[in-house]
Amino acid sequence: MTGFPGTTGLILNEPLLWEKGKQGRSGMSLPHRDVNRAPFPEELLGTPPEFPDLSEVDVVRHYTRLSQWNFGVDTGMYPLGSCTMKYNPKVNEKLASLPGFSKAHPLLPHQLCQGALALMFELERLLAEVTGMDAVSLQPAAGAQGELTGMLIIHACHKSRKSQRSKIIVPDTAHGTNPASAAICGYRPVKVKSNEQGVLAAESIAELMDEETAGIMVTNPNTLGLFEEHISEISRIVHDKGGLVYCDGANMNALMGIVDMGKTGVDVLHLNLHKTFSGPHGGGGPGSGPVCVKKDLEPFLPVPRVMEQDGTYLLSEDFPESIGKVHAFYGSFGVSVRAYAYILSMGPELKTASQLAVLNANYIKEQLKGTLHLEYDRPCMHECVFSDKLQRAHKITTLDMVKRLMDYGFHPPTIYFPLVVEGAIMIEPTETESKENVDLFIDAMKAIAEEAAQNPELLRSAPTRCKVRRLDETSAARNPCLTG
Amino acid sequence: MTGFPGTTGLILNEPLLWEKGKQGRSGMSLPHRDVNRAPFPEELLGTPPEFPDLSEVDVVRHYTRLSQWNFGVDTGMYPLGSCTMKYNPKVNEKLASLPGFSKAHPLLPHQLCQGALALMFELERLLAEVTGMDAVSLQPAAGAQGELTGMLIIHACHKSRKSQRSKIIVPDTAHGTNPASAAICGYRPVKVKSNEQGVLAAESIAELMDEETAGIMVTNPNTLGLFEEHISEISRIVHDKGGLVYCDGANMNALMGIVDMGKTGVDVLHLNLHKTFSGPHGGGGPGSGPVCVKKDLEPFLPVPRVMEQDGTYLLSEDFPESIGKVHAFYGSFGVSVRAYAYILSMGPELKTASQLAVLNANYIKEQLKGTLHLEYDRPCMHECVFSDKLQRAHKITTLDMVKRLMDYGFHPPTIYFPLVVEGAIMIEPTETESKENVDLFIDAMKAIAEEAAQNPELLRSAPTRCKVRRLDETSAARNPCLTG
Amino acid sequence: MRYLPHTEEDIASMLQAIGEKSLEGLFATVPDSCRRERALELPEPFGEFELCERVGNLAGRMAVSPKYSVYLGAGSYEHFIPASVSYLLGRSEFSTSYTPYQPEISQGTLQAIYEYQTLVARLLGMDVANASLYDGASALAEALSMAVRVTKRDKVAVSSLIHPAYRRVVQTYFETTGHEVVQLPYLSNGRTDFSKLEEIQDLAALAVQSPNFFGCIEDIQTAAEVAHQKRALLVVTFSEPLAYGLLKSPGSQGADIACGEGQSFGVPQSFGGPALGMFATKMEYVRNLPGRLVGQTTDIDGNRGFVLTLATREQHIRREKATSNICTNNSLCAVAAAMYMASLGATGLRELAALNRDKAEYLKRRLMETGAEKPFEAPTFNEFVVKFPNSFEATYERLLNKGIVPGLRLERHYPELTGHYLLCVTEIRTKAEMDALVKEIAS
Amino acid sequence: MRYLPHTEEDIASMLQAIGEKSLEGLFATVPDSCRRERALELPEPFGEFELCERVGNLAGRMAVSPKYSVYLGAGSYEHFIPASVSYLLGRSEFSTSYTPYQPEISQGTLQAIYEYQTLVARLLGMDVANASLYDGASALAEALSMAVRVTKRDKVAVSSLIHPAYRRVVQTYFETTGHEVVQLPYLSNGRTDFSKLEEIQDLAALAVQSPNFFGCIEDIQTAAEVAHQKRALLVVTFSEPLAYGLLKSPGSQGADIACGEGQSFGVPQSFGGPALGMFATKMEYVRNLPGRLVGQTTDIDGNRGFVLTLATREQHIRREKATSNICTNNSLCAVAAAMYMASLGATGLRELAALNRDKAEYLKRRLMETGAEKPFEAPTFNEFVVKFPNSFEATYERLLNKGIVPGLRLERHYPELTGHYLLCVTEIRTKAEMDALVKEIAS
Ligand SMILES: Cc1ncc(COP(=O)(O)O)c(C=O)c1O
Ligand SMILES: Cc1ncc(COP(=O)(O)O)c(C=O)c1O
Repeated sequence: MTGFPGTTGLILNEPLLWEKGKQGRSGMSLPHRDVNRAPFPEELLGTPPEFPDLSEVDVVRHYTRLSQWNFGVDTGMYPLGSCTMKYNPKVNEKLASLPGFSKAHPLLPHQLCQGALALMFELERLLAEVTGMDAVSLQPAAGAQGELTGMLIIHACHKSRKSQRSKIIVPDTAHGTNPASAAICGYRPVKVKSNEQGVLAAESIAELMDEETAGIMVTNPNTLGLFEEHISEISRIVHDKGGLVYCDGANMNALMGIVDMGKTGVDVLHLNLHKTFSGPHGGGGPGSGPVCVKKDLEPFLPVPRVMEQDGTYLLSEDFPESIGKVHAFYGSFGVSVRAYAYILSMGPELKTASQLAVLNANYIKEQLKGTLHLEYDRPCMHECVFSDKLQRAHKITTLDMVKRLMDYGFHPPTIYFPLVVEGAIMIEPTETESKENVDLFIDAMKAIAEEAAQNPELLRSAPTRCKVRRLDETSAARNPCLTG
Repeated sequence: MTGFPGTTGLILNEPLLWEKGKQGRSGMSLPHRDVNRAPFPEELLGTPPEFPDLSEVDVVRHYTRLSQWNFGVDTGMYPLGSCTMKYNPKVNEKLASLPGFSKAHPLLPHQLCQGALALMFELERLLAEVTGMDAVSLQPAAGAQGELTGMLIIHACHKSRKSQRSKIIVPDTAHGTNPASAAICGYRPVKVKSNEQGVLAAESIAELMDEETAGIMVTNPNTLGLFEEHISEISRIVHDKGGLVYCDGANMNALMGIVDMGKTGVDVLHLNLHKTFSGPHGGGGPGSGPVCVKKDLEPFLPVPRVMEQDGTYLLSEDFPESIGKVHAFYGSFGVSVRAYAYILSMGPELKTASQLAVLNANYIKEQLKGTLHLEYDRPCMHECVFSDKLQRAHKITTLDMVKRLMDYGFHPPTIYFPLVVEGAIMIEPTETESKENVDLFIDAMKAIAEEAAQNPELLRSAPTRCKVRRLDETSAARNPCLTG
Repeated sequence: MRYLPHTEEDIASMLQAIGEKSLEGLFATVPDSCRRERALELPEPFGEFELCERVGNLAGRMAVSPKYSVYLGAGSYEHFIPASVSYLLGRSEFSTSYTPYQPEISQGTLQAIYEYQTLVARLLGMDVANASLYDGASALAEALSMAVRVTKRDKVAVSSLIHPAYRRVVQTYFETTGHEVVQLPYLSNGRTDFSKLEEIQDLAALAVQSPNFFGCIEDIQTAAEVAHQKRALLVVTFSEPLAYGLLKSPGSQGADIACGEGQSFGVPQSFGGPALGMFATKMEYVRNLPGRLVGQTTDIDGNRGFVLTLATREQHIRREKATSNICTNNSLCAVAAAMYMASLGATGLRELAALNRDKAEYLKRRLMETGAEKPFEAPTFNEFVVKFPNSFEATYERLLNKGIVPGLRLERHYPELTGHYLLCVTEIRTKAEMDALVKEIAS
Repeated sequence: MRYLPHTEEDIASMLQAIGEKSLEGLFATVPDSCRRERALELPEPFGEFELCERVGNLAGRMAVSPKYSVYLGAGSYEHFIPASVSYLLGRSEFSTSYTPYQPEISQGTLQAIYEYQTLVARLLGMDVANASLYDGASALAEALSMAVRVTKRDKVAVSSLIHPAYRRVVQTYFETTGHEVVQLPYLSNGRTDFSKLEEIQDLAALAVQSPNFFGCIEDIQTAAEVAHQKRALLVVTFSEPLAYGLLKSPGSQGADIACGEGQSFGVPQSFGGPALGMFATKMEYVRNLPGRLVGQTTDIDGNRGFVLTLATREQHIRREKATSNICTNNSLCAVAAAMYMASLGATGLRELAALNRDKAEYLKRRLMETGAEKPFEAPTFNEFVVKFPNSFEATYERLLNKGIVPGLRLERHYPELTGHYLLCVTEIRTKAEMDALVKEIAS
């Protein structure tokens, strides 16, 4: 295992917050009290919650220690499939935290918040250019909410056409959020299988598409990392039956500057700014999931919308057909600032980013096939999906292999997704990993496959280098302990 | 070893900078070139130095990984004697990096830098108040330069009095910088022994002090953590012989709000803003070592000095007797900002800080004496000094014990200093360690003393939890490899 | 380009290993019909220096303190965030990691979220809190959907004193579901009128906000009785959780679900987002809870550790039958809130809440002296409604030009309330600022 | 107080363990004669909010870009620092640790400094560099003292085109030593005149700065010949190390010691400090080197690691016989410089240096068009001297009011140079800014 980044070193234990602290300590100072105490109605007064009192150094050490138990993109390669864990530029953090943005109240009179409105307006135009769509709303707070927003737009569109539809076609490769989002607006997802190439066959859509069906949700590239080659044909079929095409654009990192989503027949698309456009993932969020639509769906976009009137920017509610609001204000503005900074930093090189993301993925695919079973042996886009088929002989599972990968100093790929591949190992390197890193990762996977054959126990007992060993998730779910 | 903070976890190996990278990569962008290339004389043009070309993510990961091999005050208790490793408030970092300060040119016309001049002026007044001295210069860049400045002031004072003196009295307990600083300005340090109480006896000074002697350098509290009780008497003796008293005030953290350095007879004093006044130690610096003097030595202070004239602040060079400059500009202004912020945050509570620093030190002294040999069993100030005398029976040295302490999750104390205590272990907890932390540290030392008796090999082979095991310092010095 | 590490040689040798001649070749599976006709029309790449200039100029065109005194609340609150919290949150081990699917390598995030869940549950007096939702508005929508699931009924009653935007988001989420949303009017004292509930059958949930949109503190006790009489769940929502540093917790007064906006706790206002959807409920409903949950467990050596748990509620397992479609949540905002609550402590929380209330009361009193009226009698926390004389329209514009934003016009949201303004005062508004405002208004 | 964790009970129980009744009692060994007569007269403690306001106001009263265009160099240079460097440097494992006396627990600092030493040695073309000194001025003083030690001679010759402040610090350090400091005049082309050296005997060192204080690039080759003829060491100093992205390195031209100011490499100007004293020399002199050194070694398992080494030169071992009194150095500034050099790389360094030079040449040319004169012919890097017509005095004041600081008056430092100004142009000055300056001057 020498030559790989993983090793062990001194880290510090740290109890839970309320296992430390003493009443009367203080971790922050309050502004000076310059007014008298006002009487407060007895009957409304509660007992203070049981928060521990800590000093500032207690708090700083607590979270400094916790941070060192975490692995982030800044720590090393994080090839978590479908999540586009690319490098998050530091300057974007600096810009998002400029007081003019971070301290801005969302309800400022428009003449007092021109900077933020201009940024939102410009970002919408930039995203339209990158996707090939016509109009954009930044309001959805993450991809899943973008999907819901898109579904509601489709629903509103059908309604405006006086057409009642109850179903929506969702491929078996779709991300779980797709059917979940469709369900929220009352659509019954109809599952369609991908063909032996791992993509949707036009025929299978033709069979399912009817006047009862609102449309289809395609992810393109799909979650097998494959481009839906027949998308144009499929769109035609769906449109012919009066349906609409929704595209889950979470994987846009493969296609920037190459594919025109509009041309593929997509009517509604969502983007994940926290993936394709370098927003940091924050240990689970926040994200941002703008929806992009073709002209004829623009009236249905969420309100308010940012408008420009001879140099002045305004927020307008004046869209009677709008689906309404999905966020209290305008979505994750702070993430929009980062995406805006990222797009301006990259410019036309966004295309290069996509090309290199796809290069890295295909390179890994070629180097590891044979070592790991490759379910669909064809050119992939930004990610490639293997399985543990070859390792089952040694009673080694995908889980065992990725736990071992931690000891080698890499974050595991996405596992057991997409569901169509049994024991899936979904690897998305992204463009910000150098060839050296990618080669090290490949060598690690090969070494692990070797260990699986020679010394499988190494894998089953992995990880050994992390702060904790393998955790008991079953009993965690059986008798949940969710608060301390 | 359970119950102690030290444990192990995943950290990442990282090669040397030039072991990675590829020509043509770039870790930062340059401002846009908006002018033409100008011809550059061939004969002056060199070949570019062999720097590696790295991408931004390479650089970020390199230093993120390196940082995780380090132990700082934010990681845990750092009782490094004589260094006052107290908590460094985060707000001070924020304030020091305000563009108005961090981007300020030192030669701005005075009307364009009033903010910085006002801060320096006010800080000098605040330090004068805390020490009881009359005038202050912030110019010395660290404690040792403060000492040199002080010695030069003393030298200049004697010269102005037409008195030629060649010697200076320096106690055996003095920090190494004291004799070194004295030597630079041509003084021959005359060593004086402390008495069996670990402090200077007036008699021994009386014996040595003569008209050949420029004065004395006392550290108070001294490096044994003891207050020089006879300082007033000693000052009188020195003054009577026309000498001057220099006080190394690096240990001022014990005395704020309690002792008036002026009253003790001190003529010149230096402070370490990076210790007493919470400046972060930066892995070795930068520091700041202001000199404080009594009125009659003010004319000799370094120039320029900050002056106030009806509300406007100026820099004045108009001090003909000044020793001149010790820094290209005004010293570590950035550290001054932090000290200023710290003093304003603490206000009169600086006294409480000193009381609690002394409380922590005496508490450790009482709890550990018996476990470790306490050289001078009397009330200490901000630190206490033990030795490995009791452990020698087991062939265990101070070094062995502190290496083991790392595995327990603490930074070692200062060791083998002061030189007057053989195998010294010099512990300065500072006031920002809670009783819980101090108790844990005490338990760790007791456990280690126990191990020294029961299982000495554990100590000799320590540390085992750090990224590297015990390092070979001898061969490092014998065949130095200082560049890669 | 500094974000793209590949050199020409790297690309060449990787292409060779793949057996492709060019980068374009990698996209053979993309039909021409799908390709862009023209290259991306984007500005040339900005260097970091020019980028900071450009974005800095935009940020410079925003009205923020200290240059401006903004008395706006209404769902976004200007509270002081200590430098320690911003620093810790910026440590990239927190910010550049993702959902802790692999617990052994994510214990930092997991313990931090477990602690967040615990502090939120304690603050709201509930059994369990989730790992965060997007914001207060979607949290309320999720709460009402959950109540529908739990009670298997399809009507929800919503106080008209719940933040207008939250109610609109509920409308949007419910639009296509066929579930009915009934709005409850408000009383002259600035609290919700529950009487209308009488005639409603099959009620799944009653939702009230406290402090409500007028800043008034609702009578949760009564709301609970009314709701439980009808065997409906009581959902208590909020936009200013700091109020619970003083007020009785929703849980202690019978709430079944407590949810709302957590931005006040260490999350920058950031023009409205990212925000923090707080969501807490009783243990009996935990399997109907939307969003992620962190639970405590042990590793094979018996050491304490934390994992994501009860995932069978979630979309990646349950797909269309999931309790919610949420995947990415607002984790980093939750960690910020935990850091902030940890820094405050119980003692600090109580005192900070009192300071907000007392400063607001001070301004309220001073404004009354200028002839403004206090239309609603119910006690308030750090926001309150004031009716200004008609002449105020002009004053409002004058104040804007002086760098003061004297609250929010209510008429847009409540047409009957002409001349009514909602003002907010937090701990960072000084007496001096407030006196200046009063002086301006009086003049 | 948030920085003081002790509660009343903590204090009580600790005092009891010690056997003291009160905190005051702990100071029994302090005689009354030494005690303060009155309590500290300091303002009441500022909360963080008020502190930020107070210090923020001071920072607001400073002339910095982008609001001001400052054409000052003269030892402090405005270079763009990428956010990545500031972020990394702010990680508290670097900033809150101290001198790595205990190597096993300090490998981060040690490897970073080892890399710094290597990059500096490569930049300057020397064998070895130390871990940093305070600033360029004290670095020069240390260099000359070292030359005295090495050569056992006591005269040093110093070019009058070395930064005036550096020369004054040398004076201060040498004042009491009895060593003689000879100043060398300058030639009409803006370079040092070495002729005066002829008559000097027992020369320990010749010191020249390149680029010198006039921005002119010195003839190091010749300086080396002259110095070595006299068996003296050549000390090459600098205030703008970026120049060595273009220039031949001091080492390649015969320098025995190269030292100066490293602030240009990622260290904020910060009103002059903390700065970064760079110091490099030949291996043969390493045991005479001032300051700390990090060396590579192995641990007992044979793994690579780094330690402080050759400590026998230093004050804590050698006391009065040490090569220097330095203890705390400017380590974090050295790490900043390493991060900055690593981010630039060889390619970026060359291009950045060229950009500085080319922008400076542009302004120089444009100023000549306005009738200003170029008194010195020698080639320059990013600083140059200009003689303005007498009318310029007024213009200077006008420009200040317009937010432009058009360089440094040289008269104060060189009385003969009335009307002469030293201007600096770095990569962050745009053509537009320079054109505006020229326009203003011409008008
Ligand atoms: C393909 C795909 N679709 C949708 C989503 C949901 O996006 P989010 O997590 O931002 O809600 C994801 C992210 O996990 C995804 O990978
Ligand atoms: C007692 C004492 N004096 C002087 C010094 C020297 O101060 P500095 O390291 O800032 O030069 C120190 C610091 O190590 C010290 O502890």
